[in-house]
Amino acid sequence: MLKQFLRFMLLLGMTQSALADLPIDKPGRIETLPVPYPNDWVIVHDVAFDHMSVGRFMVLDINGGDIKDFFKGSFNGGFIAAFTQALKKPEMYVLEHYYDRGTRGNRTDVLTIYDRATLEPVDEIILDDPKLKRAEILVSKFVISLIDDERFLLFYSFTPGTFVTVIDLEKREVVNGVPLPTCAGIYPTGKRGFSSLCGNGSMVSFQLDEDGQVTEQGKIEPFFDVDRDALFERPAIIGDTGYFPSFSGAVQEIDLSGAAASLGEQWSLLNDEDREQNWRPGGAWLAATDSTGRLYVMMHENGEEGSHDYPGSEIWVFDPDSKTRVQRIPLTLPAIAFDITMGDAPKIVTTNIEMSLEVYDARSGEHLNTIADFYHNWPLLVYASQ
Amino acid sequence: MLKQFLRFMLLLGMTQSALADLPIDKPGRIETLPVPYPNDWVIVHDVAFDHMSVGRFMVLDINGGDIKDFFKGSFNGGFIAAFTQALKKPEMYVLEHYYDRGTRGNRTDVLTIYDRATLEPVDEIILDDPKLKRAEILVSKFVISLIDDERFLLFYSFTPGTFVTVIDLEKREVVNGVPLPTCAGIYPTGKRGFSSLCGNGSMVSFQLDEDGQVTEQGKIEPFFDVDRDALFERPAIIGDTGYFPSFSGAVQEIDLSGAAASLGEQWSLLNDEDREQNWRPGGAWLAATDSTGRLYVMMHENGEEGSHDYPGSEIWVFDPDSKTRVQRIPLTLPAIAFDITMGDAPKIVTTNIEMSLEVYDARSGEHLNTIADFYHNWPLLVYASQ
Amino acid sequence: MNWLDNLTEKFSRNVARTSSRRGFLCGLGGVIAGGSIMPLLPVARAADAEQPGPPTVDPGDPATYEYWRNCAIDGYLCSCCGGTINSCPPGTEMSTITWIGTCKNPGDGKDYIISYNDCCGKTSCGNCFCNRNEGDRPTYRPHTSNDYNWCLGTESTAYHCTVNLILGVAIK
Amino acid sequence: MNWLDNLTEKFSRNVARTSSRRGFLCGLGGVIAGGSIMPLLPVARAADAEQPGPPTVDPGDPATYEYWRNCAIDGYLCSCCGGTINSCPPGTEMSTITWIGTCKNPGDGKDYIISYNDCCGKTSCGNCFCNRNEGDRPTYRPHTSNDYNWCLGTESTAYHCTVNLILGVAIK
Repeated sequence: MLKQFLRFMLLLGMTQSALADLPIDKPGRIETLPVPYPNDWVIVHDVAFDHMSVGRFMVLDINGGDIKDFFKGSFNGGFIAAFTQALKKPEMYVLEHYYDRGTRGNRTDVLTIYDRATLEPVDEIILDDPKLKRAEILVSKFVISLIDDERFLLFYSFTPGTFVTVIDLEKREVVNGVPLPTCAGIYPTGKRGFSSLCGNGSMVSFQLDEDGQVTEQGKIEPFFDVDRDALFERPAIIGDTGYFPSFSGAVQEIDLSGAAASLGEQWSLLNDEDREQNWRPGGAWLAATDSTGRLYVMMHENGEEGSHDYPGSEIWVFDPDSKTRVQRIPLTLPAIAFDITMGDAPKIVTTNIEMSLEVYDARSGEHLNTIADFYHNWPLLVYASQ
Repeated sequence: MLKQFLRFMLLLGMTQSALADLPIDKPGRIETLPVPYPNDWVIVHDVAFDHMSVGRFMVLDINGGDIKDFFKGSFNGGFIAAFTQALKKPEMYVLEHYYDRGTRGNRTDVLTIYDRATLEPVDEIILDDPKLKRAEILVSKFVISLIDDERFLLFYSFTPGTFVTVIDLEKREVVNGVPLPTCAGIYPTGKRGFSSLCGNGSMVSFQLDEDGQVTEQGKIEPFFDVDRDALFERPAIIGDTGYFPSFSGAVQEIDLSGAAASLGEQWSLLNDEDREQNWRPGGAWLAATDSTGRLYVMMHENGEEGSHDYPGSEIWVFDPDSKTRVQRIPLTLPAIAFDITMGDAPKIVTTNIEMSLEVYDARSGEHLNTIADFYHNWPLLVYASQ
Repeated sequence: MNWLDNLTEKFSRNVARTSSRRGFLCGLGGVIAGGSIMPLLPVARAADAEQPGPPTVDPGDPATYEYWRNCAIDGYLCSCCGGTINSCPPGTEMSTITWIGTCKNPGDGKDYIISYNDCCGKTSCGNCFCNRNEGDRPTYRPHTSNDYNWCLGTESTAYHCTVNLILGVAIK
Repeated sequence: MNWLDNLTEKFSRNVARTSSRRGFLCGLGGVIAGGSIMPLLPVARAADAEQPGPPTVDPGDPATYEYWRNCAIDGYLCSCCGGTINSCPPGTEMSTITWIGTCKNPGDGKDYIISYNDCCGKTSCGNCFCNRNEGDRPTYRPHTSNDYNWCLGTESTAYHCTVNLILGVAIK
């Protein structure tokens, strides 16, 4: 820095004529992004709760020092869009809709396909079946899922009839609408299928054929009490096992490897002291995993009926094999959602209650960075970039 | 209050069975607004600068104590819409456009006509001439004007060719596009005409016939130096006279009563002391009048080149007949725009630099109210409701 | 809609960070612990009314977070948007398909079934965001889940604000 | 675009109200009086470059309000949006029709003609809003007026952010 400054003073000392004119800039230059994105990039959904017709997804480098370092680009998503991304091809999917007069007029539902490098929409699939309109749910990543090696994209439809719509991404068209009983959530299951949790505390499973038609169905009879201790519909899926936290702090394992889901073990996130202090899981996105398969759950103290959305003050880390807590990570500010980056140096990225992002080392729990200045945005859900 | 409280305690003392059930609520009730709006209502344009596709207009009672008292309703405006309102019929006009994919795709330009009582769009006029696309200008009320007893609506088009588009509101269609030299602003002039300021410091005028076609043109040869002391294109129009402040603090009167505009007197807003302190007019909306025809101009100290948009710390009030300042109104917080309500008890409503509104008695200058809590909005321009 | 009750935090970082994280400011009301049922502004409606019959009580300010009928609300209160506790703002349309909560009226001690109806067709109101989740359940039981956009059966599904209607007294 | 430089005020009411009202915070940079030309982060580009010929100087941080090329900017700086001082963020389109400013480079003392090109087609970037108006004139002289949305000649006119390009040295 000093060296630079001395050089600069030296230059100032020259006569002006000794300095060449700055070069003329070429117009029309547009940036592109490296593919795959580095491990430390995340995609953050700005839901724009007060301008829902024009939400967006921001591509951020969590190592950034200030906004010009961390902001890599953005792409739009209309009306609480749903988002998922392929890992085997450079495509990202935004399930959204538009009205031809902003918030009124004729509605067009569309799956927009973005290129990861250019952040341009490269294709769209029009979704015009009125009974298959997507559910607008603010914070569930499991309203949309890729299955069958990323060939089929499934999304949850709610009109309020309930369906899972099946899109064949190769054919770029809707090939099926699977009617659900009163259920929600799309958890990839077996070779080419999915499971959903249901309102009576049961779970249903479906396997599809190569045309997206249902070939097999399965069911787990009611196994939890929605009134007394509901399961969150937002599990962490580690390998083929879904870890579904309950409102009170239990974890229900569900094996998703077979043609139909099957019940695994149930265990508790809490010890006696935790129970005394009424620790509970909660938040907009409250469970995640990392490349080593640990289970992370966001927790708050003094839980009670209705506290399942409360911000979490800590993230607890569990070894799912031994079903023991291996770490407690206190958060600098309570958070409403988080995700964990992939790779050998995983990092926790939270959305805190000030709608800033915070970055923690997932191993040590150390606070690494705060990404703020989202003045007019709602950066609600964090997605690891791969 | 005490009486109410005693009654309440009495009721609590009754057995529960002595209290009747609260009545069942009827679904489907929608509020409507009184027409004409009271004098103390204003319409505020939330330009939504960071979500431009979905700006809106808020109808507010400036006497409100908190948000539930002052917020009367809202209607949308896409992409820095332009707004004007009829006084003789309950219509409000929003000049806007939409893309069928939010911020991309096919564009539709439209003049949307809202009913004042229901805040519903009751009609729209599609504007599909590509050379007459409206100018998107953030803060000029004079990009749109009603003339001929509210029969014709004119708006400024910029592609970057410059036109004034003429809409016949009775026929609900575009009837003309008047080509302009490099000029802007639409100031109603004479029986059925308008004038515009031009880039060379001149002014042009046009009269239209009953079909919206040009019948007469006039011109004021260059009368000011745009580089040395530009006139703001945002005058206060009092009676048939436009009062155009200049960047340095002069006022140019322009007579708009005839078929063509003609030059009036030029005078200064400043005395020697003001000049020493470098007082200048400035702001997003900096001039207005009231029912008694006084001229209000928003002023800032220590002006300089480029300060014409600076927030104003005072509003100065002038008697345009004697061309003398009759009052200085210091603002509680510097403001970027203001308007004045009509009627016998005019009030100044400012948009301050915190994007809250403040209300002052226009006679005494007394600060009356602050209307805040526009968390995610840009309530930039204030319109008196009539 | 859900989890968005932290907005005011963002704009009031100078407010003591030690204040309750559970209940968040709503409109101009204060932060109230979720369990509180003491009415702040007791209003004995029937006592002022003229019809005969036994009186009713409905304590509290509908434009606040803590008002009893808001026990499972999740969105902008229409009372702050040009509507009222049970009517939509001008130019919007009331959804006929809703989620349901059960809220205790601290005035008469009775549990009421409350229908939360969204008002639809204009961009978000933006005022008085409130989120309370007593009795809220996940999306697999839709009729008690406030995470959905319930602007359904309306011409436009664009969400503006939420009213709450009494459907009746809950049967224990 | 114009007059919107007060946003940060809204979110920092605890910041001393006595600070300059003239220049407003932009991104993470500080408030600088309009007239200041002292570079904060001197960067002598050519001194580090390898090409022969006389050196050039371009002092300052392009992502700040006070950077010299921003003397007539009005909008979001693309440097904070995934672009750079002279390139648009991914997936946007650069407008070919622009407004023009004349800005003095404090490093070489020369006046440069700067073209402010809007990047278009996505919703507003929202980061690093800057508004400076040196040489800005009203809308009746469009080519020096930053009050227009200059997303013109592009597929979509939706405004996202603004870059600034050197067109050449101004002839005195």
